[in-house]
Amino acid sequence: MGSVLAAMLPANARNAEAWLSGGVSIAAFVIVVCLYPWVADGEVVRYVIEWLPELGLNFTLRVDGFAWMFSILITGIGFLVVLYARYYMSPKDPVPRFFSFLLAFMGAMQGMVISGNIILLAIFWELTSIFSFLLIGYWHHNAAARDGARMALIITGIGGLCLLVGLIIIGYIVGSYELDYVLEAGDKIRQHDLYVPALLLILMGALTKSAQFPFHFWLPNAMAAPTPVSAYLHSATMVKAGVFLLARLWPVMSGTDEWFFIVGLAGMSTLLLGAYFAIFQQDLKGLLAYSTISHLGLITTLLSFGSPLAAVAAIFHMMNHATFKASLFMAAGIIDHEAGTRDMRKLSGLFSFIPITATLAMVASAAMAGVPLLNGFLSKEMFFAQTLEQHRASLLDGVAPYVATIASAFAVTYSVRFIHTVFFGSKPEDLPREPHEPPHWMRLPIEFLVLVCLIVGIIPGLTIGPYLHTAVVSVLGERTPEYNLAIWHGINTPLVMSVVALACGVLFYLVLRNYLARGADGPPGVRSLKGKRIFEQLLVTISWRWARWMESHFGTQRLQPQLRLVIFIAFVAGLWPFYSADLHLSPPTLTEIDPVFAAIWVIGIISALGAAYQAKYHRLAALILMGGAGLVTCITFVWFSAPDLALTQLLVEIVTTVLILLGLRWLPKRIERIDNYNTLTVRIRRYRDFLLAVACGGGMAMIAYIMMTSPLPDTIASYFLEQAYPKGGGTNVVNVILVDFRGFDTFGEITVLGIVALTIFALLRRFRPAPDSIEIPEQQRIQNAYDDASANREIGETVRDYLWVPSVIMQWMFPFIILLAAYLFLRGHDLPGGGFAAGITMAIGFLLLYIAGGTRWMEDRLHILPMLWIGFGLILAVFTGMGSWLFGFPFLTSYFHYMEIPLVGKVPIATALFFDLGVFALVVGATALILIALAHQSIRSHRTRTVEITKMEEDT
Amino acid sequence: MILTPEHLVIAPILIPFITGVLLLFFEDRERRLKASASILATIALLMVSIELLQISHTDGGRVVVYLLGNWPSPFAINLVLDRLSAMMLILTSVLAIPALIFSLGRWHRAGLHFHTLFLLLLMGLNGAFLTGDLFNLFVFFEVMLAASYGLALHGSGLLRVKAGLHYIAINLAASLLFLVGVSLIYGNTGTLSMADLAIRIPQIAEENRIILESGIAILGVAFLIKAGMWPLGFWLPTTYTFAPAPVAAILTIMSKVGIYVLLRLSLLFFGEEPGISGGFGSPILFFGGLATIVFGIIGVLASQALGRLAGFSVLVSSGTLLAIIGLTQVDITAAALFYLVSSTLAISAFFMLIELVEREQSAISNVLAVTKEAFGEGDEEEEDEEIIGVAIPGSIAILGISFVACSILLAGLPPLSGFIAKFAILTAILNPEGGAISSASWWLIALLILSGLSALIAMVRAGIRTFWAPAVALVPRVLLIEIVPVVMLLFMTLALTVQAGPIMHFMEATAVSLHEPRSYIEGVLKAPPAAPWQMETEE
Amino acid sequence: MNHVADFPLWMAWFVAAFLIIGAGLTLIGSFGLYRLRSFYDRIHAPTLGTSWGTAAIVLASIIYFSVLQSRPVFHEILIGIFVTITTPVTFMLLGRAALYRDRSEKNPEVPAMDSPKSILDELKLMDKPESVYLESGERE
Amino acid sequence: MELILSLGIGVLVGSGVWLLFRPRTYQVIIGLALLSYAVNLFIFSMGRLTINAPPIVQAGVEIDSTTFADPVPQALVLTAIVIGFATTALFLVVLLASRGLTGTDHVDGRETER
Amino acid sequence: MSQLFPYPLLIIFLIIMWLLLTSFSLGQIIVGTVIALVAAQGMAALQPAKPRLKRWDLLLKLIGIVLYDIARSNIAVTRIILQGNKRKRKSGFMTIPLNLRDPIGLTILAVIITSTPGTAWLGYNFAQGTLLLHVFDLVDEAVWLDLIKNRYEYFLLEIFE
Amino acid sequence: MSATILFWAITFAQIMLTIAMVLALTRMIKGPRAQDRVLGLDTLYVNSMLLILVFGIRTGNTLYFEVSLIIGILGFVATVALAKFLMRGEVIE
Ligand code: NA
Ligand code: NA
Repeated sequence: MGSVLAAMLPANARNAEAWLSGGVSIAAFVIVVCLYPWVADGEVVRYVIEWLPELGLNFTLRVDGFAWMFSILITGIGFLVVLYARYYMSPKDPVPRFFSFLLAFMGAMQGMVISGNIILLAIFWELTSIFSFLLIGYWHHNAAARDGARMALIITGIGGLCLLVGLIIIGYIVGSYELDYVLEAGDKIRQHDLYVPALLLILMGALTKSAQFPFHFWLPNAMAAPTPVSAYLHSATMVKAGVFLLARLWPVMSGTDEWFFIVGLAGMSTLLLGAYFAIFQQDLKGLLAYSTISHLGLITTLLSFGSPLAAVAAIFHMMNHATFKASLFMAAGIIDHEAGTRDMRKLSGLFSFIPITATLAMVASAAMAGVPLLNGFLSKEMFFAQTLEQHRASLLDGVAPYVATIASAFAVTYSVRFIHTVFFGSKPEDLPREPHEPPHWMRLPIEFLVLVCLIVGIIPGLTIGPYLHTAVVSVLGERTPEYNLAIWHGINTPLVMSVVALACGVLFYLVLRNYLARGADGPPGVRSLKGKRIFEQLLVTISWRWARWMESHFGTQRLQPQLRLVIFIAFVAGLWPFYSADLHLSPPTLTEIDPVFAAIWVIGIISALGAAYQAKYHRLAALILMGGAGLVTCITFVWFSAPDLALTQLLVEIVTTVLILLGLRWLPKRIERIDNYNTLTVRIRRYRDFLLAVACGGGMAMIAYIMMTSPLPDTIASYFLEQAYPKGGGTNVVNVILVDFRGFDTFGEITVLGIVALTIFALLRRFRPAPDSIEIPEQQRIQNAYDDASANREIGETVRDYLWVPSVIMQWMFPFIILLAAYLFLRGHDLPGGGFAAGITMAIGFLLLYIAGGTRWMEDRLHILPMLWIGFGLILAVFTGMGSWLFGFPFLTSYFHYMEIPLVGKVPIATALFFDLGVFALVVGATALILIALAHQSIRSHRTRTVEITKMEEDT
Repeated sequence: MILTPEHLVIAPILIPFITGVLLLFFEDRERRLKASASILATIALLMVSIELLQISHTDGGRVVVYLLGNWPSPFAINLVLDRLSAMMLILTSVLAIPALIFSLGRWHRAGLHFHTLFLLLLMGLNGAFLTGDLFNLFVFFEVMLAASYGLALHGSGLLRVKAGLHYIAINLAASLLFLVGVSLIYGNTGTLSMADLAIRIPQIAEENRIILESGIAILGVAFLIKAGMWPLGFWLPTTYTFAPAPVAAILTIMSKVGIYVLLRLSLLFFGEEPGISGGFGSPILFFGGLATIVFGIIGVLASQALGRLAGFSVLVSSGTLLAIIGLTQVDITAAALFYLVSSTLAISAFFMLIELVEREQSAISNVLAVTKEAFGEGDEEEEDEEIIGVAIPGSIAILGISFVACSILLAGLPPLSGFIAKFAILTAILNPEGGAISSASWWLIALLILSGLSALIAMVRAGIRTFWAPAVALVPRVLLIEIVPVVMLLFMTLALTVQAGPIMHFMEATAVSLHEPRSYIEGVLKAPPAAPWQMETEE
Repeated sequence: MNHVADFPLWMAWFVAAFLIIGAGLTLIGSFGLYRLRSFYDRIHAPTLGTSWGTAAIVLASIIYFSVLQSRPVFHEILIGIFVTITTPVTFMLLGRAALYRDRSEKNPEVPAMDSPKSILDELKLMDKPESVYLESGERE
Repeated sequence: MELILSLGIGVLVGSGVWLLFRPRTYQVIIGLALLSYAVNLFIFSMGRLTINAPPIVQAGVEIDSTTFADPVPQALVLTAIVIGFATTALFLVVLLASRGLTGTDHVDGRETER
Repeated sequence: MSQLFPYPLLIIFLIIMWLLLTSFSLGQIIVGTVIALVAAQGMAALQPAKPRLKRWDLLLKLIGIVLYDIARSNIAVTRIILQGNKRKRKSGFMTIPLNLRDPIGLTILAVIITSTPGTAWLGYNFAQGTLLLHVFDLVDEAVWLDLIKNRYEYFLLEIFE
Repeated sequence: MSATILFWAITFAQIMLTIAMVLALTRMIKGPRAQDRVLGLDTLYVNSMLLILVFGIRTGNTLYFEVSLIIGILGFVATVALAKFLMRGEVIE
């Protein structure tokens, strides 16, 4: 069995491919045939591999009579189609792909029919959808093929997904996904609450797959596929999957009102409409497609009845339809191939050109029309008989015989039309090609199939009888009814119906003949109402227009609304717990209010508000005011016993200010009175933002207040305080936490700083200033122009005068700043300070030199090599951490020891100090890198400008 | 040197870190060296992760705790290895190797320090998966984010910078929320260790509970932003679209970090104790997840560019996971873990594939063009060794097959792992522990089906447009090392399918231990520090 | 303030006096900054704080901690020294910048540049309206 | 004091949030800076307010941990300050890059009407 | 030796600063010296002009004078500020030609002038050697000219040139 | 007695310094020119430095000294940068 699946080996040569495919399918066929002895005994051949036992999904293959019968159809007709395709496909086509898809499809179909696990069945089901998509879209340069393939996939895909859910529900009801168990649990399923949803979902799958109304429209459009594909997909396989499933689950699902009404309604309407539409098709394959739909409707209708005899008829008709429809498609393919067109308005009188093919086609279409002595007749008779039965005592039951007869008449009409138009009548004019008989090997499959039609039609009992019985028994089990496959049942109502249908059908044709010869494609009245177009428009509307509309209304790509949402949701989330419960608060523990501190926060608040107010038009003012707020923050840290924080805050504050100033140079000028538009919407938006801002501020203030005034829980801090000195070797607990207790945080933090520096550096390498800020700043232009215009001055003298004296001080500050950094670093472990503060201090020292002397001056003297500082810092930190491994301790375990150094005395040597040194180096490097990289942009733009000026001069 | 297996726990953090930092000492033009070093590092990472997985899976699930600095719990920052973290580690390295290989095609030359940033991103991810400390989690989030900023902006260019600006702005806001949340939790409980929190949160005094919940909710918002929950995730598709393909491929796991944390913390903090805070926030996760799926579906359908489509697929995946976490049910969690792995692999492969497919026609090549004309000094390196993509015979076929595979994965169709994941989720939802299937579950089922459908429609549309519609067959110039990673990832999903049984077994075990965090908590709190120093170092 | 219980009284007076003097000078300086009308006048005022204002408070601190810790504590002097050294840098740079800005706007209250007189007029004419923003206040 | 500080935090948050919603990148960066002050203060305040008790212990003296300010939030704030500095710097450079490439300082890289 | 101790005076200052910051102990002297040497190396990299002090005694005297002057002008400016608009006061700019050229000398002059309330150093023209001053209370230009030229510049010229 | 004297002197000094800070802030807010704001910020820095120094005296704690020292040594850097920006339009040339 596995070989069927594994056969997907694409090769290059056309013949080799065909041989390979043919070989594979015939091998599969033989294997299937060989299984018959077991199957015939009513045994079930099983093959199980455990796959996902937790979820009940196993790779279970299971062949019973029904599956066997289908396997025969799949492999047998598959082989014939391969044979046919070998001659059909043009030598220019990339056939390896074709055959590999075809084989894969065959494998999937085969897998589906022999799945012993309903989930596995669903898997193969979806696979058939996917491969049929690829097959239908095989000629993808053709737009019709693309559309048809897409439609087929989407419709059957929807169905497949629904089917999966339905099957999972079945599995839930039954408690197993194994088909054997499922088939035994019919009553349980039908009585379960979830029966209806499951049924609906499964029917969604089955009806879409077998192109039942109202999902039928994909099938005609799938005719854009190469004819072998159509022959295969629409006779024996793809569309049969749906009815296969209905039959497979028939024992467990059928027999309820829901089943009857849904399936029956779908089946009968499909039967009738399909036949009706088929009459009015001008495309040969279109006619066959609608007839397929109609026949599938017939099978579905049969299955809907829920009576065992009807099921027998359904199964029988599945087989019959497969044979005659496959042969008809192939015949149509030959006609198309030979005549170069499939338009029935152009075709006529082909009998004289291709007599053998014509004869074969005639026999096959007679079978399709249900002419006696052919297999189609037999199953149709059974169908008629069943429609006469009352199943559910309803209107649907009542109309069934009439529907059946009318549809049957239509079937006769389109069959006659097919034959008459194409093969008889005047000689064809303006055909693209001169038709003649195809190679014999290409015709052979048709001959074989037609032969089967004939034999089965004449001696059903001897030929198909036992096999049909095996299949029927495996589906119906004990409910297998008595039935008789004889041709002649005497003159009874079904026969009368047949006769009426035949007669009416011919009559219809005669009436419609002229209209059809001239008419447009499609049935009158509803021609404009094409399923395809409706579907396409629906799809475009829902999946494109609505989706785009909704995306733009429920989503945004602008930053401000996103930030608003983030903040708003955070606000709601933060306050939600307050809303949903009563607030019990412990009595606040307050510290005495200090008016000085209050006044300081008045400063802080005004600064913050001022910064917020000024940030648009007075950037510098906003920056300065932000500095004020930062300073107040720093004082707050001092006030509440956090000298380390105050230090760090202050240093960062300074660097940030300079940093933003460095950036400010590249921002556009903003002039208040020009762009201060003030429309109503703008005001409303501002108002809303203001409210949200106030609300957030209020919320945070409230939470902060509650927290600060509630008692502190028992925290991990007491451990740190107690152990900082004895075990951490430092008295500054904050620093010991940073480099030891929670040194790992610091390790990550310096990594962040390093990464950011690298990113900034990389980004600025690609920096391109906006055209309006590429020029040197106006001040410099004016000053240079002034220098230039003055007789006794050189360009640049103004700036030299400006910096001459201050730069002396700034330079001489440098060693003192180095010393300060060293001081902060060395005392960090015991007193406020530490690697970070020291590093920033050092970086500020460098910065000051840059400001004082300019980039060139500085870099002629001192090359800072920030990248090495960064690398060194990080490596030192990590190696210090790893040092503890040498002694078998975890990463970052610190060690400290008091070392007696002559003259100096006891000096604590803590490994944490090395770690901190790493922090120091990293911070120096990263901060310097960021500042320098930004500062360098000015020089770069000078250079670019010079280049541009030179270019301009050269041009003129 | 005494290195016990326990030390292996920190290796996933240190290996990429050390390699990345050492690479800083070399000029950027020494690409061969940098590339081989980082590939070796990721391979080592994969091997270590596999070893860690085995460790975590022995004896019915071990919790290995690594006490940094050898301080006792709960004072030390601890790294915790359990099945879930081990699984995430493996997933990270499994994604990293192909992404890295892919980048060797061209991206690692598009800017400075690619390999270092990439490795440090891995460090951040691994750290986030391993850490058992809430604030340390913040730190690793920042490491990860900082590196991702760098990588998302890698190569610069107009669109990328615009998207990067939004990405950074929103994540900065999220980081602030993270800090607020963590500090509120600390202020109420006095601890930062997750395990210790799991003990302390149920015991919190009534009057502090509200404000604690407020903190947790704010923290949750921060994670939801990372996970991309609607309406907090609009940044995600844009960012992922414009990030360089290998970066987008590795970023797919970043959205999963938010999910990971939500999963871990929600079950740790509220899972077992059905007390007052029990089930806190689950409905929000659930319905938020549903909304995210809906929005993802809409976006998938509305996307014309493949990159955006992939970005919205990330949202669908996130939404599904969020909704499932909101259901808090063991076997659904197991299915969700499977889905997480599968969808991450699939989308990752898809991002790389997109670039190959679109290379000839699309905006991404324009982005590259923009970067090429970058101005100023030191651009000489851009000009060296122009690698010309070779139109390998059959490359289009491989791309086509890969595209089909991606479509199948995203739509959740068989035979690849997307189907198994979807099937597992559906089975779990339809077999609830309590018996009856809630109406909410039906919504989720419907959306799952719809999401598969929309992926199908969108992918078919896009695939037809890309592969079938062009009059002249497009033969993208791709390098072998760019196709191989895609195929590798797709094979991984195939392997997931074939090995679904054992893998699902592992996921079940993981889910069970997640839902019963006692062993995690005890493992952390009872972890003994190594013997004190004096024993070995006293002279 | 328990730690100062046995602080010598006359020392306390010293400290208090220096504190008041220093803070008072600083306050006056800031008041001048607030009140004086032109920038060039205002730039003089804060020097009260940076000179004797700082010096007095530093002295107060030195005395106070020396007494408190019963040993000479001098490190505050560094603050005084560095403030003295660095303040001129800021004031020089800021004053010159202000002068430039006033000159470029032809503020009549500041001395014009030495020569040539007309250069700035020409520059003004040359410069497009964009230099308007300079007059509106800030270079931003 | 608690009241004052929480008011201060509230105003910082309000100003920061307001700026965060503004369309100019410069406003956003100032807003982020103000917000990070606020958040740093907020984290810090989680250790409650303690005057004149810096967590600096005396070597070799038995410690009564209740007499010191909580060092943990302080350590957390230090980390947060550093990370905040790093990300502010990064944001600044990205906004400059965006300004350079798009020509505008609007957060969306283009001027929106309305 | 001069490479190791490039700026002896600076090194001494640095060591003193270190000791002030830490404590006066032998250990700290050693540590401080090491750090000062490193810092001085940093300074040496900048290649500044080496100051040459000729008259130590005058420097100390100058400091004394300046401290006194600053105190005096503190009072003066305080008075002006507190008096408000009651008193007629004229502030203004004045240009002073200088003979002093030594950068350190000029710097010290700048520090003196700026630290003294009432005078502000606004600009220095290197080519012409003129100093632009803003004086808070410019009643008599000659007084100020005299103060700068004969009191401060004189000393500085003596000390440095 | 000395405690009282010191207490009042310190309180008074602190209040004066705070008022001084408010005045400096007023200058920062009012401007009118950028240089005025910068001058205000610089003054604010110095005033805070003194305030912290006084706070140190009040608490008898030397641990806050470094903060003042840092303002004393490095506080001018921001102002210098601002001033240079005003003069040259660029902080580092
Ligand atoms: Na000249
Ligand atoms: Na002065």
